[in-house]
Amino acid sequence: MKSFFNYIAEIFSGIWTLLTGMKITAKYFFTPWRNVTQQYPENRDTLVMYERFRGEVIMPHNENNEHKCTGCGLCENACPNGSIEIISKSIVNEEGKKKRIIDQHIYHLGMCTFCNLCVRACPSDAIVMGQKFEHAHWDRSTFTKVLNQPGSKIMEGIKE
Amino acid sequence: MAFEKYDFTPITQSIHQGLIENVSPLLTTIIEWTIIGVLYLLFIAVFGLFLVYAERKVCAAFQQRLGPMRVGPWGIIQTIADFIKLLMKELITPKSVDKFLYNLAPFIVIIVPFLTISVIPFAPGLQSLDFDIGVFFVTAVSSVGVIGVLLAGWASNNKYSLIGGMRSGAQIVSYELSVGMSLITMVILAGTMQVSEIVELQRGGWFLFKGHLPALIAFTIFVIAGTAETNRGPFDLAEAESELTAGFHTEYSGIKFAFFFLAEYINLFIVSAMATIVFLGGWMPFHFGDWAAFNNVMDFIPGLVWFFLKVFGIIFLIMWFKWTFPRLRIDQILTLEWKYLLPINLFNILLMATMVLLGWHW
Amino acid sequence: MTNEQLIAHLTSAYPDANVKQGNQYPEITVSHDKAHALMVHLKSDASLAFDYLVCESGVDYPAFIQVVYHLESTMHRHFIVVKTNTENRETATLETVSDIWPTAEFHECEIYDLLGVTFNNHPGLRRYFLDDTWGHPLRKDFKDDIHVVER
Amino acid sequence: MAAIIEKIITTDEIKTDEYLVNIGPQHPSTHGVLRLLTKLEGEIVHNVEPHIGYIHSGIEKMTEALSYPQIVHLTDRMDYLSAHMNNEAVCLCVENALQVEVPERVKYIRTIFDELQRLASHQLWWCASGMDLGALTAFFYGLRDREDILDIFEETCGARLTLNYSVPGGVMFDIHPNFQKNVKAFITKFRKKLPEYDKLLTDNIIFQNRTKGIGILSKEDAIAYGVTGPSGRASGFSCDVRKHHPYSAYPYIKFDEKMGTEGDSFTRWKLRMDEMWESMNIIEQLIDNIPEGDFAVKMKGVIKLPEGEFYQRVETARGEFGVYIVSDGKKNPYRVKFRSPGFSNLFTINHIAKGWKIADLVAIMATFDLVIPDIDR
Repeated sequence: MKSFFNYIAEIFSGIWTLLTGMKITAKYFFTPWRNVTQQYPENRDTLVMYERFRGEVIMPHNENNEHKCTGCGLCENACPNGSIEIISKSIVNEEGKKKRIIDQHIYHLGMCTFCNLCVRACPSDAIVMGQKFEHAHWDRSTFTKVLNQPGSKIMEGIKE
Repeated sequence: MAFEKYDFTPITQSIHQGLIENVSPLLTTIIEWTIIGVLYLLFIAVFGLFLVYAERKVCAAFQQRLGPMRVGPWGIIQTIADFIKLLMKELITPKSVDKFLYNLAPFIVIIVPFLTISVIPFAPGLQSLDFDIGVFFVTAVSSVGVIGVLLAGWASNNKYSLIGGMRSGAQIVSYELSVGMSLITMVILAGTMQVSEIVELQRGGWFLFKGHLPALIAFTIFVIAGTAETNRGPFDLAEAESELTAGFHTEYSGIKFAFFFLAEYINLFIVSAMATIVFLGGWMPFHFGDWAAFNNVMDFIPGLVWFFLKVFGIIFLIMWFKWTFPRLRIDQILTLEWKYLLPINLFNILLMATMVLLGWHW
Repeated sequence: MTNEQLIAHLTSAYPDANVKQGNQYPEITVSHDKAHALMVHLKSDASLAFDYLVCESGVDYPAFIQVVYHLESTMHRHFIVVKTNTENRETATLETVSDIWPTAEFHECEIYDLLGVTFNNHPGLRRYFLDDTWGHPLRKDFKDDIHVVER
Repeated sequence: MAAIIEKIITTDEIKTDEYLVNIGPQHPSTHGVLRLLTKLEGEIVHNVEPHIGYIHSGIEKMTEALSYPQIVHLTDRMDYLSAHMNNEAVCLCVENALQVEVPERVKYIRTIFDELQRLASHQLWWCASGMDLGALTAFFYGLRDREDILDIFEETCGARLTLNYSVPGGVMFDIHPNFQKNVKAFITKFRKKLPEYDKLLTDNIIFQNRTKGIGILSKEDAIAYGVTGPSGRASGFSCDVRKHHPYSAYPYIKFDEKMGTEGDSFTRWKLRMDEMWESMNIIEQLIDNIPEGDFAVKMKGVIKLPEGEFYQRVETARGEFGVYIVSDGKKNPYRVKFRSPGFSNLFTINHIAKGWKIADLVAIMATFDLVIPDIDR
């Protein structure tokens, strides 16, 4: 007889646990304003990434088309994947001295793992992490970028 | 009564009269059959697509998502787009399948809802077959579907499919019993197996209320067993995604897959419709005792609306099960049937019989 | 036991093994033919009871391949490093310890795969990660012109 | 007729064959590219042979060509759900080798991140296991709550999954000004959400039947097979590195090592749920007391480890993670070995799953919380 009551009790406790579960899902069903889905391309205007977000490596230029990169190559050394290549050239400055400056700061976005080591390595804060994250593209060759803009110069007062 | 004005009998009768006066009786039958066939085909296609959409939206709401939103406003033509995609897909037949049975299986599966839907009374006068053994017909025909599932599992020459098919076989054979028995319980109360008459008998009150305790037990069991019979979660072992990838329809693609998919949803409709008819009074409006004003208002809502409201209520309940519970294991499914549902059901039949004999029902 | 006690105990118990205090843990270096017997003792000796093989790794040195066992006792909570060298690199062979610690079975498969050390009496030595067309990539002389690009 | 049946039964003429099923490499419940060569008889599992290596990335070989800060960022990619713990292990190993004492602030930050990462990992485990057992809604609830932690990570260190937050000598950035506020808000919120997890699954009768008494791993076997982490502790194997070999800020705080005794799937499940509560306790002890100071010590531009061997153990969300560095005094290590918890945990599956059904095999795998890149490395 005891086992019979156990049997009945088992059924009711079982149904009770099922109903508590259903209560949870029902709670969310009937409160649709709590939905967490973000309609991504539509909310693009209001979408703000966190300031530290690591989207890509960029080299900020000021209004005179000047950057801070000296072409020292520390970021190239720090990069674990070889996604940065520094091509430097030597010029003769006004004082008649030979000087090596940056020609092209090549950045392979396709190989980058966004580890931030290059930004840490940079002594003159020439490169920073950008917030852009929509990198998808039809053509792989567009992932190879030259970070210093054409015709840009190094800022005054950046130590070699 | 007021809702009698929504009776479809005059319309169908006038069509029949018009045809029989103008053409020969044979042609009349043929034309009527064609019309009915096309109507059912349309209904199944449209309602199936709608149910797929509803399922996606309902499950999204349970999961705090939005569901399909891209194709059309609120994604309403998403399923149509999916259906077109499935139609245009290549029908891949794997190399070493049993070709005949492999191709036959989806058709057997899709035939079942077409057969069973014929006895469903949607509204007064809107029913194509009115057997005196309607309830029996539904239980008999719905078990044909398992043959299709078994064939699909076996003919696919895939071990996952085979396991899925065998699970489905074991499961449906067991749960058939519960579905049948809970219907028998209600047949005892009704005293008839004719579907239209069962609905008509609930004019004074739904059987769920008339038969109180045993009817409630029977209803619960019917919903559980019906969920299991349609292979839906938490009883979706035959296609248990995390175990068998897709179970018996792993190897099917394109429209053949769509047949399995559609059949599942139409079966869902049929189970809900049967529950509505037998327990919730079919297209009968909801009446409350002596509240004449309330009852009159209820009567103004057409029977068709009542029917679909109730059906959607039960479909929602079954979806709610699916999106809340984890899946059972195969032996637990059989344990649930043979150790719990069946004994309770047998006891319930006895209870109901005693009640009807002593006139304890309302 | 503290590290000092452990070293003292091990030195007296295993005179032919080289016991010293490493950077963090006591280390025993033992020749490959005595390694298995030593490790059976390390587990069965009640005062040591090293029942948990934390890590088994192989290191490729120019003359031999060293297999390093990091052992811990779940009872006494002391930790020890056992090192043993294969005779040579070409036919690097060691006795399996999977009969002592079942987990070694899988670590040894990994070492066999990546460093090419064959373990005798191993229940199912097979390559876990790579197929037979590969060499043993963690060896220092491994050259793969197709998959590895030097920059 | 009866005689024929009798004959068939007695002479074993009805034979059911064992058959092989490849569960994986592409299978919903293997959580990655893992192949389980499973020998079945009907639904009963007779033998499971895990085949790995489909996403072997050769991290150990790659590290031999990289400097130590660069190695740290590679460890993100092994157990991506315990990225910060993996980072920390390498950093601690390097710091120990160089005898560098990191500031107290760093220790606190690292420990908070450890526990946040553990919470995030357990949330993902919870939802993925729920999905394995057929409760699809659980999947979305778990991911929904994990999103909050990932936002906290993103705000402070700019990445959500592959954090690379620890560097030898400290952490990469100081914590964001909003960090403490957000973490506290998250804890308050999650303390309300976690009981829902229990109501939805843990207390559910179907779920309990699916997991209770299934896949029992004894304490002796757990030690012998080196099963660590929540899976090992569920068997009664006290293996919490945070407790036995405390690192970072773990010596300063009070916390319980959650232990189980049964060693079945349900205990493993319950233990992880308990660990989530414990992680929240740990974070609450630390979050208000982060000392002021530097977030990193100044390290040399090129970090060279002294000659020798170094081993560091940390507790990740899956178990004991070990880094074994052999250095020859150069800026690149001579050899790095990662002792990953998933590797040892995975290979017990044959031992445990034998004799259970396929559905149980899935449940066992779910409660072992496997991350395949952790196994393949």
